[in-house]
Amino acid sequence: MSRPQHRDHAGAKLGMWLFLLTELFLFGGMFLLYGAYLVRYPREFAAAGREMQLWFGTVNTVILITSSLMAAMAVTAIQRGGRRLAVWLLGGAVICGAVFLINKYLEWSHEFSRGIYPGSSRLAAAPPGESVFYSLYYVTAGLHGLHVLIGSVLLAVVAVWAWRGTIHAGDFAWLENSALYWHLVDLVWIFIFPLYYLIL
Amino acid sequence: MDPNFITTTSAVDPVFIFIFGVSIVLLLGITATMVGFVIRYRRSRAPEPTSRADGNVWLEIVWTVLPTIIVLAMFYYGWAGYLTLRNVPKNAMEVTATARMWSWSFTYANGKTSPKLYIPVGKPVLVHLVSMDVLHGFSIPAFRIKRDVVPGMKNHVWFVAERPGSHELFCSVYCGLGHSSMVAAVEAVPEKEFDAWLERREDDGVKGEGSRGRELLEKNGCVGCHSLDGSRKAGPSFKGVWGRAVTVVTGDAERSVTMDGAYLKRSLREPAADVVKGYPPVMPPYPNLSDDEIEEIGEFLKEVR
Amino acid sequence: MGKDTHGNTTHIIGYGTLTAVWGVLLLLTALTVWAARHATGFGHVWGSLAIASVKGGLVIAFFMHMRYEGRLLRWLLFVALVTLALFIGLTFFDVLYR
Amino acid sequence: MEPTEPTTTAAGFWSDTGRSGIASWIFSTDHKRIGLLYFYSVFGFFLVAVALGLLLRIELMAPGRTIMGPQAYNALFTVHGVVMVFLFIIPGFQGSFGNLVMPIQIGARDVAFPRLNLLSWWLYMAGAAIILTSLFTGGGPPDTGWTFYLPFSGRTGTNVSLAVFGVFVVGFSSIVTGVNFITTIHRLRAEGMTWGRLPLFVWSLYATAWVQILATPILGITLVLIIAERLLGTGLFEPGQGGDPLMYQHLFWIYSHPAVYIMILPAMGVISEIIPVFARKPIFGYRMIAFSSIAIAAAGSLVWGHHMFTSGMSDMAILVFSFLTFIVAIPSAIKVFNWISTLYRGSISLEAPMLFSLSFIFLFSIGGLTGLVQGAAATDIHVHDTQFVVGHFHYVIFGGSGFAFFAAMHYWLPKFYGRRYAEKPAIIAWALMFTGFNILYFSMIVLGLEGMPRRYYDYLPEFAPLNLVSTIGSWILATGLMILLVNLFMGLRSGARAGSNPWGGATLEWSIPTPPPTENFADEPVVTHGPYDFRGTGVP
Ligand code: HEA
Ligand code: HEA
Ligand code: HEC
Ligand code: CUA
Ligand SMILES: [Cu+2]
Repeated sequence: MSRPQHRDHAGAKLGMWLFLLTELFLFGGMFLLYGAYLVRYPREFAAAGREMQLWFGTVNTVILITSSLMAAMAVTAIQRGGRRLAVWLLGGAVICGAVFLINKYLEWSHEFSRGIYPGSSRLAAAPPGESVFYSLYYVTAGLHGLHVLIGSVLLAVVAVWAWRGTIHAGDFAWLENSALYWHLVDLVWIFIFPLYYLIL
Repeated sequence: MDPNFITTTSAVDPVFIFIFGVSIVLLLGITATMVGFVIRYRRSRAPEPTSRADGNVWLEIVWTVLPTIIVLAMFYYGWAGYLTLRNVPKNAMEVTATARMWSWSFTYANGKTSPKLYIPVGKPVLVHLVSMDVLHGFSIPAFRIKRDVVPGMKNHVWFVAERPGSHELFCSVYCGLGHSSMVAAVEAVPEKEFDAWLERREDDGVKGEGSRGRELLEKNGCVGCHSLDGSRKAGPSFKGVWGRAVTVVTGDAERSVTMDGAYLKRSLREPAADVVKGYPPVMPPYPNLSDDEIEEIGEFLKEVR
Repeated sequence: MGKDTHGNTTHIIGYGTLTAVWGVLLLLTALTVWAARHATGFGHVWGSLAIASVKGGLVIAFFMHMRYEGRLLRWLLFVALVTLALFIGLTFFDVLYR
Repeated sequence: MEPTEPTTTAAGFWSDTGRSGIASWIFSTDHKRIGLLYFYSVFGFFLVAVALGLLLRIELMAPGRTIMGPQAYNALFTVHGVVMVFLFIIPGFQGSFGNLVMPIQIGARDVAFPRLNLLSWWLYMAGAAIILTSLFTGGGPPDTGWTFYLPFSGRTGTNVSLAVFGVFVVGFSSIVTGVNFITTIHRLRAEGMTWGRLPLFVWSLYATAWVQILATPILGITLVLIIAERLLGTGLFEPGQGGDPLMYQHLFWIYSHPAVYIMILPAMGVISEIIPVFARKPIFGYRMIAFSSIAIAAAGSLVWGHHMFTSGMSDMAILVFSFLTFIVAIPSAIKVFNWISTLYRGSISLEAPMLFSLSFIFLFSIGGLTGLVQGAAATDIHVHDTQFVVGHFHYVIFGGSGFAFFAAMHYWLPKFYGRRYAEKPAIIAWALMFTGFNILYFSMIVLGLEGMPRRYYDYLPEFAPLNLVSTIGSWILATGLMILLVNLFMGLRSGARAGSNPWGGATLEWSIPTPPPTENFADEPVVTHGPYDFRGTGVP
């Protein structure tokens, strides 16, 4: 292209929001299934929900909310010209993401050791609704975990760019959009948490 | 029979006539207008457009309101007709249709099973739909009825035959290899004949009639995939199968086995272990058949020559 | 509308506001856990969903800057949420009446 | 499949020498090059699937085995459906003509995210490659039907998981295009290009893009769940494990019904472009047509349940979905009436694009009216899963979207190649296709009414005569399509030059040189009149 591409910050943000909406619908499909099966198996869902490890869920909620805060502050920091601060904050958010995943790993290993996983003999013997509950949980949380992973990588890359100065107070669309993505990941978890861990 | 008796056919056909009638009028009207305009205003006759009109509020209102009225009428009749299909008459006779890959079997109140659906003329029939494996569809075009047969779900249809005759029952939902051969006959017979049939034990000429083995084959849908007359269906025919050497694929290796009691049992318990060469591994396992029952099947197979 | 949506996000949200929102989010988390522990019956499914919605609203409004965005983005979000609600709602015409 | 450069008219965007050879195409971010890439890939898959369709017809020519066994037949209609739907008609308009024309029509230099645009083509090709791989590896081509209904698709031994994954990737590409187009239409309109002056093709793409981004993710999760079901045994739709097969159908159709409007809306946009140009008269009811595109997209997202009338869904849901289905018919009717009014007192020239457009109206009306038969609860019970449905959707998909695609090829490709095709063979091809089409698919409608189910490899003797007629129709159609292709591509290579405005159109793409330069516009245009204001555009 011979002519300079003009930078369209608002356009980039519009595109990002549209994409976030598609992510919302991806999880929306899982929430739809959840609702339908909750109506059918209220008792089994409650029984299965009691087996979930509330402690892990709560800690992970706090971690994600905190990392979301850091991502939001990073945007403020870059707007105010505090590039170094932004890099630190982003680093913090990434670490939170990693801790979240480690927690998830520990939680899942524990569940597996108790024989709670799709197709396990324990679930095959349990009432059918419980197996549905855990299958929904594994697919939803697995998908969410994948998003945490992608989001962490994204934030890490953006942090490097901010460090190098490619991202600065004049052009921070990438940072802003990655933060938006990270908030979406948080947002989805905010709904997963009560639906799966608190349904007593 | 009650003359103003509502049958499923008489509930659905008027809706067809109404919708098709309106549609044909619309289609002809639209096409005629279009072709008329094209002829009248073709460029050789009308070198320049004689109007620059680009809209008219009243016309727009007309062709928003008009279709609305038309479609609401169609919706209403469609729904009313459908309600008839769902309101089962109280005195209906109950039959259970069991669908499996790829055969039908019908069970009557007295426990009799049959691969054909016999029904008495003039008496509403309520059919309960049961699937042993995947989705199937219970469809009898002659009576305008259709309902999916969903595993783990209670579905039903009802219909009534006005006169004697035989009709086809199709499996309407795609269910794999033998989908198109999952066709059964519906025989509407006078009530007396039907009652007699219901009490009789079957005898259609093949050896081993009335044996438990044959009943088991029919009840479990084996005959949907294995013929008794040597023709090839989804699986090898049972004709002359006993004692014959068959080439099977075990894992990746081919070997030869003789059809005997042990092999029959393995075929039923772990059909995927030895797969007859040239056939797809689609036979389901039958953990519910007891050893005794398998033996009876074996006894019957010996007879099928 | 046309090109009236040009221009960058000039609004900067202060650290104080963000931290306050964070605090409220943590409080709400505590509340929902507490409620789940102590409430009985299925009414609390709606309760915890309501709390989650408030939390989600806060994240969208402040962390995601929606409070300070133009009409267009708000409309997008609104349309999407309504559509999702309709998808779920219409499915329930089947689920609830079967 | 690499587009061949017209040797003598090497000009405009063809002569952009950033890179050379094939790299100048497959790494180009120019919307016109990406448009042509899409066009050739999409059309290539169309030809493959068409060949499969012909094989299907040959098998059905007579009862019993004709040329293949049941397994092959089942795989064939599955692959035919999957390729036609996911690789041809859904990405078709957006990817090819949307990319080629839309940015020019709104007076932009390119789309909002040119690199994402290229990514979307790559994703499309990757998904297509995965789908094709699935045919030749593992358990062989999937045999589930394009609807992948569980629990069957969870149990069959064929290569369903890989094919489904390919569709997932294609869906992602569709989302990327949708995001790109909405942003482009919001952000990059030239000065004076108000929403009220947007060409109707752009309006239809805008509505389509919304359907794409709001419905496709649901397909995404549905496909993920099929794979989970097969690989992890999640059992979410497996009755034995507490699942409900009907929930799968809900999820699938929440996407796949709106998807049929992804297929038809841009086609309607094309028709709305062509009819006023060839009648040389402003389109009648611009606002209503634009609005009805949005209305179809919105209401069309809420009617998916009409595919499930016999499934055992609750009667309440049938009431609601049947009602909503009829509501979507209204905006379609509005469009048809407005198109016809546009002809009134115009000056109509019957060239190939116009012939295809007028036959679109006829065929789409038949397709749509048979749709009404299926929307009514009572009648759908009889025709559901019969050849009637097959007839219906070929009328709307092929008679509608397909014919509009051919119209668009004749209408726009000369603009990008700088050369024209011969008119006579184009008209002969059209006549053959139109005749063959009706013979082929009208027979199916009748067969369906007589009760012949769909996806039937074998059928009863009483259905034989009409099946034979139908197969003969497919050969007539095929002959026409061959003539069309040969004529079009010979013309584009070496036909007469097309001026910058061969048809006398008033939208922006006709105001720039032929073929368009890489930058489209030397200076950003300022739009001062509507898209169908033909005063001032000379006679071609
Ligand atoms: C391009 C694709 C396309 C389009 C545009 C449509 C348009 C419509 N479709 Fe179709 N449909 C499919 C593709 C499409 N469909 C496919 C692929 C399937 C099968 C899927 C499968 O199972 O494999 C299907 C199946 C299908 C079914 C399920 C059938 C079954 O399985 O039992 C139904 C049921 O309601 C239906 C209805 C409609 C309706 C009401 C419209 C309406 O939008 C039509 C509106 C148009 C008109 C009404 C005609 C034009 C207007 C006039 C002529 C003016 C006069 C009109 C009035 C006064 C009303 N379609
Ligand atoms: C865009 C959509 C589209 C298009 C254009 C077509 C086009 C055709 N389809 Fe269709 N079809 C579907 C989408 C489409 N189809 C779908 C979604 C299904 C449902 C699948 C399912 O049930 O899961 C289906 C199912 C379907 C069936 C039903 C199978 C069954 O239920 O048993 C049949 C049967 O005849 C059929 C036939 C045809 C034919 C003959 C064509 C003709 O249009 C083809 C016309 C042929 C030509 C015009 C020939 C041109 C020839 C050449 C150019 C030569 C090329 C040669 C080489 C490449 C070597 N199709
Ligand atoms: C879904 C179709 C299907 C059903 C139902 C079915 N089978 Fe089969 N059967 C097959 C196929 C296909 C084969 C060949 C491949 C294989 O060996 O697995 C086969 C193989 C066999 C064999 C080995 C045949 C030989 O020639 O070596 C026996 C015995 C058998 N089936 C018995 C039965 C019995 C008894 C039943 C019912 C209780 C039954 N089958 C139900 C499809 C089916
Ligand atoms: Cu059983 Cu199709
Ligand atoms: Cu539909």
